[in-house]
Amino acid sequence: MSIGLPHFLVVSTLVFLLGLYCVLTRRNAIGILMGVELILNSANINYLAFSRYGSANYDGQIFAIFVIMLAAAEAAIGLAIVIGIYQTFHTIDVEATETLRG
Amino acid sequence: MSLGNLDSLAYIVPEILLALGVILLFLGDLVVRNKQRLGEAALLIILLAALAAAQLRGTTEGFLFNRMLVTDPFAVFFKMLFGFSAAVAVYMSLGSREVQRTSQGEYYAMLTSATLATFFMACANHLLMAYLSLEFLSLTSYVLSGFMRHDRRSGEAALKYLIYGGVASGTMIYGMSWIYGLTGSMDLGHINAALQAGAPDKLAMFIALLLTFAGFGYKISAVPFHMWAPDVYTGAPIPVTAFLSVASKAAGFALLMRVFYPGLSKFNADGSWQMIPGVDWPQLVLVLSMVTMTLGNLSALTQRNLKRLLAYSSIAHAGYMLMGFVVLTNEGLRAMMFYMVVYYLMNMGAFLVVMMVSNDTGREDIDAFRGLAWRGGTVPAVAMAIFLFSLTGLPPLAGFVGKFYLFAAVVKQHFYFLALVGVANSVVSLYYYMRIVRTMFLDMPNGDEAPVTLSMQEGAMLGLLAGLTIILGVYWQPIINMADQSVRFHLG
Amino acid sequence: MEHPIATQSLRWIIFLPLLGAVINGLFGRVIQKQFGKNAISILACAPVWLAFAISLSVFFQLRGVAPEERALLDNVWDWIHIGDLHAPMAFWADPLSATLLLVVTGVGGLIHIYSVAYMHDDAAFWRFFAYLNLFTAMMLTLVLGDNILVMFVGWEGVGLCSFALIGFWYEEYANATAGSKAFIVNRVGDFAFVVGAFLLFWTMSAAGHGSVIFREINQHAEVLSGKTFWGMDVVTVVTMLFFIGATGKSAQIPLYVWLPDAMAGPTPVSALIHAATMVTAGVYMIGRTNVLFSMAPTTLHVVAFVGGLTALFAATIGTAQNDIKKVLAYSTVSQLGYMFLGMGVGAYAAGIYHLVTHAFFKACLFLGSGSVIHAMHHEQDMRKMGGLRKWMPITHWTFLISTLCLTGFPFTSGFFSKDEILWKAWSSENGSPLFWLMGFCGAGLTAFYMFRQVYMTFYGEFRGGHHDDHGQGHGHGQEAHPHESPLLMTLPLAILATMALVIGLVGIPHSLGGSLEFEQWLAPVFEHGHEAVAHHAAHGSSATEYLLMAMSVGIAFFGIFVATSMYLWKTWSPDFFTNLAGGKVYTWVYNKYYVDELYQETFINGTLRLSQFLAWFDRTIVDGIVNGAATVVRGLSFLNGMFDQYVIDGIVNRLAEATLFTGQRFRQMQTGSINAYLYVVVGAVVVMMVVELAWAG
Amino acid sequence: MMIGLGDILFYLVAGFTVLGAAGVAFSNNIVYSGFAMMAAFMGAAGLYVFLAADFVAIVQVLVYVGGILVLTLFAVMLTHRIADVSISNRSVGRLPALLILGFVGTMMVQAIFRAKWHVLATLPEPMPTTAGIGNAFLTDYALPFELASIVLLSAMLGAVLLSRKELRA
Amino acid sequence: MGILTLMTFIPLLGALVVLCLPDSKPNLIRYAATAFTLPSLLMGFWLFQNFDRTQAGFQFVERTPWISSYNIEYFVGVDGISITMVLLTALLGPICMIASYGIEKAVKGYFALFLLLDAAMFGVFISLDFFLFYIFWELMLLPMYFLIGIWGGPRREYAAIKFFLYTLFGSVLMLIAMLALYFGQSPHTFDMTKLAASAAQFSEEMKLTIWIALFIGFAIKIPAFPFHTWLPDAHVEAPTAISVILAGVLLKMGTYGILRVNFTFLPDTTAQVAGIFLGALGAWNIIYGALCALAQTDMKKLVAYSSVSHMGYVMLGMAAFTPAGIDGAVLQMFNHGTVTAMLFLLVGVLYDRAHHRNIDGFGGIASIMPVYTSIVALAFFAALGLPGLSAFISEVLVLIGAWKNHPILTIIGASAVIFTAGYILWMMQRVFLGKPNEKYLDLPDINTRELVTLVPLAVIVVILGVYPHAVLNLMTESLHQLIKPMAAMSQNVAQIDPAAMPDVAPRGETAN
Repeated sequence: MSIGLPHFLVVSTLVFLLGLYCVLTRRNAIGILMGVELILNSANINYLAFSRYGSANYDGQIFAIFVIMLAAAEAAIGLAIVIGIYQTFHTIDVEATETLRG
Repeated sequence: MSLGNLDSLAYIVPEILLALGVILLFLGDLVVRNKQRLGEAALLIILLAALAAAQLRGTTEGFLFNRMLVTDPFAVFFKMLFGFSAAVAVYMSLGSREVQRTSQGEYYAMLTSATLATFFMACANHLLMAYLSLEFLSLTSYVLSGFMRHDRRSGEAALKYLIYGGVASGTMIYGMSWIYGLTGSMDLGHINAALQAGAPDKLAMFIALLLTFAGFGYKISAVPFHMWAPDVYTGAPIPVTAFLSVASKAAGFALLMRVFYPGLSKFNADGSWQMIPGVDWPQLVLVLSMVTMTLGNLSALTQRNLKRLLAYSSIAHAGYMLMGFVVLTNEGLRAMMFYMVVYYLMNMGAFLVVMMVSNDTGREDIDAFRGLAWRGGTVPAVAMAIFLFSLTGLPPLAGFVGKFYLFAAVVKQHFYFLALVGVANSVVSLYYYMRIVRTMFLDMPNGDEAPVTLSMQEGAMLGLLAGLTIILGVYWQPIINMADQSVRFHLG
Repeated sequence: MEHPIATQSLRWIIFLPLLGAVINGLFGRVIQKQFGKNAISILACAPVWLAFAISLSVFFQLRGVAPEERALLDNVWDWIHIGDLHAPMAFWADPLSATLLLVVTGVGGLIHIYSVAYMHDDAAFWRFFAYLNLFTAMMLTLVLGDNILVMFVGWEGVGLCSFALIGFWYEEYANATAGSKAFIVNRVGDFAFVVGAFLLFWTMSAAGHGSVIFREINQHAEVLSGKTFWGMDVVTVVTMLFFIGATGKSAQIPLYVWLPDAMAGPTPVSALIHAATMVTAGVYMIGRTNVLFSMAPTTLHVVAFVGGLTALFAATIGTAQNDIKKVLAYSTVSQLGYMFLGMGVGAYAAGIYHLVTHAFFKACLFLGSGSVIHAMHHEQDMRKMGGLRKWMPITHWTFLISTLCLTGFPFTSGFFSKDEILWKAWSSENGSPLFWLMGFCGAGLTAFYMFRQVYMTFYGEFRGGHHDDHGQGHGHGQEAHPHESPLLMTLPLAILATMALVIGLVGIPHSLGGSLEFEQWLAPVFEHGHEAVAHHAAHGSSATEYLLMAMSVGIAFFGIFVATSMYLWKTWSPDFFTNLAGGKVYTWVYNKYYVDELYQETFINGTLRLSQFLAWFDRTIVDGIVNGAATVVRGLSFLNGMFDQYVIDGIVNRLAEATLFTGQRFRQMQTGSINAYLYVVVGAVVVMMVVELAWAG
Repeated sequence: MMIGLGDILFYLVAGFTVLGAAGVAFSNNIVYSGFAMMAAFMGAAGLYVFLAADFVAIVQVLVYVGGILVLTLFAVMLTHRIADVSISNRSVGRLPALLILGFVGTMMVQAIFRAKWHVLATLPEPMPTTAGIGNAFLTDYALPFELASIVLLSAMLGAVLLSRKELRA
Repeated sequence: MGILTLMTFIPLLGALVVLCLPDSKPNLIRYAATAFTLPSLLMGFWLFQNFDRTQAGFQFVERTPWISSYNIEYFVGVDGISITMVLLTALLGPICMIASYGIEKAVKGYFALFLLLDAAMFGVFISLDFFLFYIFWELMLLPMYFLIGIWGGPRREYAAIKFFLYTLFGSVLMLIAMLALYFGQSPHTFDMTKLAASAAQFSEEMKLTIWIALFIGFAIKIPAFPFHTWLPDAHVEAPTAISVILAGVLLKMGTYGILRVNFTFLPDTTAQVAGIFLGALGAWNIIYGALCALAQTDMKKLVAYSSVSHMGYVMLGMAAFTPAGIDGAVLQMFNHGTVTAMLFLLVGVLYDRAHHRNIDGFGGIASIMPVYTSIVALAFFAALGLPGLSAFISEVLVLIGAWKNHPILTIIGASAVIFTAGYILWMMQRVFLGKPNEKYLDLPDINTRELVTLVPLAVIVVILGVYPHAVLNLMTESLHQLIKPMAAMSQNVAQIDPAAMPDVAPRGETAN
């Protein structure tokens, strides 16, 4: 069987599932974010595959580019949050942070 | 009407205003010393945008930017709603102690950005625009909810929100990719045409819808995509919480309605909607609606933190609003839109009171409200009672009218069971709303609570929101008329 | 009777005492303070005597017209008029009610006068007369009521007054209890009565003649024949229910228990309410509805049997009582039994006749006993009396005369009325020797206990002064012995005693050369009934009648003889009876066969227990079930919260909360809660897929 | 076309991608996960090439591998002691996750093969896409393109804001 | 502006005015609040004078479009059924205001809420638009909640929320039923005079469902078993005047609603299916309430359960479908309103003095407070249905009326006369009779203010006992019109149901 749309879709599905698996099982925030990136990639594979097999325009490719762009933005913010938290609390006494719990 | 890029500019004046405002605020932050001024500027910009949106009422409807966007009464309605709710959020922020302790300049710029995102969500006509605007809103929301970096809960909230949002939007675009694959297009009109032309595979369509719904469901905090909401609402600054619970949720609904109605359902010439065979989303959403309101209410019952309680309440309200969504009628949509207006008023009001109490006592739990009416806070207590009764859905308050229209839409389509679940939930919700009222009025202060004071600005806003809540409970003809006229999608 | 004579006089008979009651009730306290008790007395007595005067005029007005036209109707206003339910506030006087009118106002008036003296020392003098006047008004309403509902107003109204007067000295808790008991027991009867009325009304209504007005009921009573209700004859059911109502009001088995307790009230009250008037309401009511009763032979048998049984049963109890009023109370129960016996055998006129004569002599007896009690400073125990004859001659003589009447001493009124009943019990179509026998035995017992009372009270040695352990501190001055009562008390006694002697003259039977005038007078009322009972020409001969008469006189003398030998001559010791069967019989009788205790244990405690159970049921079960929904919701919420708290937050907060932001382990950045949340999401999505698949098939 | 070779190449690239993803998912060390992710991204880029999306493939390499991945690793390192090499990336609830996802996967694969995808009758020849994409950005997609700039601006400033030390009032 | 509108909205205006008065002058607030209830009372007199008793239809009708897009109107009017209730409300308003002068805590809030409540009560009774009705119906909840919750007894919070939850539960069901009715007809309408046609279009099952949904809403208010358990709690905790309003007016809304809504809209369901059920519930309520009352030790609870019992008569009478029954039912609503109002006022008088209501904790009050006791006696004897007082007429009418179709139920209901006498006399005996309790020898007798609240009611109780047609005439036309279809239908059912119909007459002879 020659390589066709389903092949790509299956690959993307596998990556998607692995991303989900990551999200479900990881206990590390960065680990989960990695899972999210996998999901986004799997979606991108789909877009490009459909773009290739299903239409004659650039819709899918452009969508993929936007996904990549937004993934970057999201990663930036996500990591900023992680670091921000770390930074803020790195400086203050650890016991004090515990009492903040409302 | 389908316009090109340049011709379209006239129809996105509000967005342009906001975009300029965002840049202006970012720049202003660098030069203006008194950051309150920036807040006031943001308020002005957002109000201007809202008014500009209002100016679009009654103008031509059509596709903009080569079918990327659409302008129609539906979009205009939501833009106004977003504008006004963002304005209230900004107004609240001006008086919020929490916000005052942060980098205010950027804060207002971010809030304006988020508003801009919601505006685009209201008029997206393309999956790309939908995704882009949704993600834009998400990104700004992450930042906003993590804004109080001295507060660990705020950071935790932002992180949870981000992860949740990332997963949800990832799932959504995966689902969208399947829709694209099944229909060959990302333009809602074309998708609709393709779906009507041939029955797509039911299973694939279902999976696609389910995955897509995850993104919207997360924005409107529908079960099971709701679990970020309590944490984020608790952790974020109160004005942001208010914004998230109203504008962000309404934006999610706007997009949801846009995608699922003109995108995924068949519109008949006589003004009725019909399910496209094989695109069986109402069943799905029907269940979700019932589960959402039930779970939201049940969880709210035991909450002691008011923001958390209101978070669960807002989940429940998403469930109520979904009732109007599943019936596939214009009445349902109109009821949802009307409900969003009243929900905006009462929820904003409730959060405003929470903020006032929090400002004075530094606490948000229910004990901070003990005997509020008897320790100087009579006006906020009464206003809070009005908002809570309205949230419960008691006449003669706006919340009742909203629920009334929702139930009416449901009953009209003979979804009696759904209506029954809805009213049962109203009763359950009474219990926890009433617990707050009870604490404020029936319990006496211990004496160690800080007194609550009322400033002019807060009082004015409270009066406005409470007044509107009552007035719309008695005479709502103009709003329902507006909602009625706004249930109008441009289909090309 | 079809065309009663319209009048406006009847309303005044009721209105005057009512006015007295209202004035005394609302302003009595002030009047008494301002103008003294005499003013109250006048305000109270005058209306009753005026009413008596009007009653007399009514009586003579009726006498003045032909027997079949003897009916007056005073239609005051439309009280209730809905559909075919029409109950005007209207009053009706025919020979029967006119007779009762005279009794009520006459005897009532005398008792009013007597009370002025008897109650003179009571602070609540005004209140007493307000009640008494109200009672008179209510009794008159009962008597004059033209329909069931108006009659019921009086029926319940006298009950209310009875309640108030029994409990007049309410500071004594037992008196209050007795009042409530009377009212509640009466209510049991009332319940049956109203049910009977409903059945009657609707049955007639179904036949097109729905009415609650007595004359219309009488007129159309024939439509009831053959109608059944749950398989039972409607007339029988209705009359049975009415009769149950009557047993309540007239203290018959099984509802007689309240009457002895009712003696807790002031003695004039006992005389008026619990001897002369109210308790006879049941008899009167049967007389009023005699047409129906005549259509129901079964009921009549029951009435006669219950009446006879009560006559006998109460008489036995009466033999063992030591309280001067209790003896009279049981005597009243017993005599009421005779009246019912008369009614039950279809001798309505005889029953009513006995009612009238009884009203006089029993009122006289009660007032006499009141006089004694007054003199004895509220001592009621006969064992502490004796020899009062010396000091209280008038009381003694009147008491003795009345006693003779009551025992049926030949040619006293009691003799005529009782013998008429006994004769009818034997001879009427509904009668039977058994009924006669019960009455006969009762007569002997009556003679015994009454003379026992007379001897214990008025003869022998005075036993009062010796034991002062019971003697309540004699208010003022140490009197060596009791004194005769004042004129205001003795005069009514004398009048009543006289009346008791002479009233018999209106009812001398044919066999003794009389003309039974009384029966003729009442004939228009009862002719309907008599016709229905298939007019009985007495099926016994005159000879039998004489024999029976002799026997009843004989048994009365025998009773007197026994009493005399025991209590006057002391040739016999009463111990013979008290020790009978090892004293058990006496104990039983003395304790009134423990009927009170039986009722207490069964009905009263049963009801109370049921009510307590229901209250518990209400609090826990009903409230519980209805609140159960709330509990379930809260339970769900709790589970939901538990899930959040332990399953989701637990994973997190234990590990993540502690680890995420604390100390060295912060670096691990664990976010367990998010996993758990996401798990829920994905799990839910899977569930949705499964559901969808199930749908899709 | 070299059918055989293309197929083998596809399977190689696809395998590389999936293995990389599996590495991300199953590795116990977050640094290893990071590197596995790079493999997955590279593999994905390869797949893009197969799908005739040369421009996207390049963007993928540049942005993902060059940007996001580095950022991620930075974050890992920043929040941990650099010396601490074996940084835990523990997993919980693997079995239920596998079961659930196995079910979802089965469904999805079933759907993939059953569904009537929107497919062109004839596959167009692969062409360089850069020009076309650039053109689209300036015509049809001008608005998203512009909007993206504001999104990025906000995101950038937001990220800065969140990661910088708070000025305590 | 018509008289009904004025009656309703003057108290509302009063609430606003009271809110603007200074806190420092409680007496001014009290008098002002009372003054704002007086116009309604005067207008009540005027209505009583001018109401056309020969008409069955609605009078003093006012009609203005309100929300035209949904066909919601401001549509008010009174007929024979509602006029009595309006009069009752008008009467109890000022009385309760005067009875509330003892309130010291947050006087302004109390009277403002009370006036709001007053307005809402009027609104319920005059509304002819179902939507408007519902609004007023729910509007009562809010002030009631606060009035019980803030000014109530020790367990006031529990009682208030219980009251609120129960009632809301009922009313939301009503909301759904209301909507179903609304959509049943084209053009959609909430006009209560037209909804019967709408209901007729549903299937039998649907009709029954709607009937039940509506009924539950109203039954909770009545309160019918098993939804009654909020009542004792609410009464025990509520301040006196609120108890009076609660028992005097609010409970009537339940039965009024059934008449106005269930009976009017769904006559055939009511007659064919629900009648026997309603009657059975009524009979059960009567004896259940009476027996529960017997076991109470708190005077207010006793009176509360007596309300349960007395409202049972109303249900039984309504289920009778006979002129006497229905007239008796509505008359009973009015009479219960006055009698129970008196009872609660009286219990309040004692509570104000002794600060407890434990039946066994008194004794001999009659000697200490004679005037008070005599009014108590009048009220309680009225409650136990003493002939000559108002409640007797209504109870007897109910029982007579109910017999025709439900003889067994009537017997059950009538048996309560015994228990009623039992609990009332037993209570009176324990509290008022016997030796005066040493503790309370110095209790002052009833004062003038309290007398002012009680005497008008006492006079009404007596007048209606001797001349019930003063009120009956108002209602008969409307009520007989109302039951006409049901009376015909229930006849047929009764014939089928052997237990429900005595074989008193062959079929052909059955008249009316």
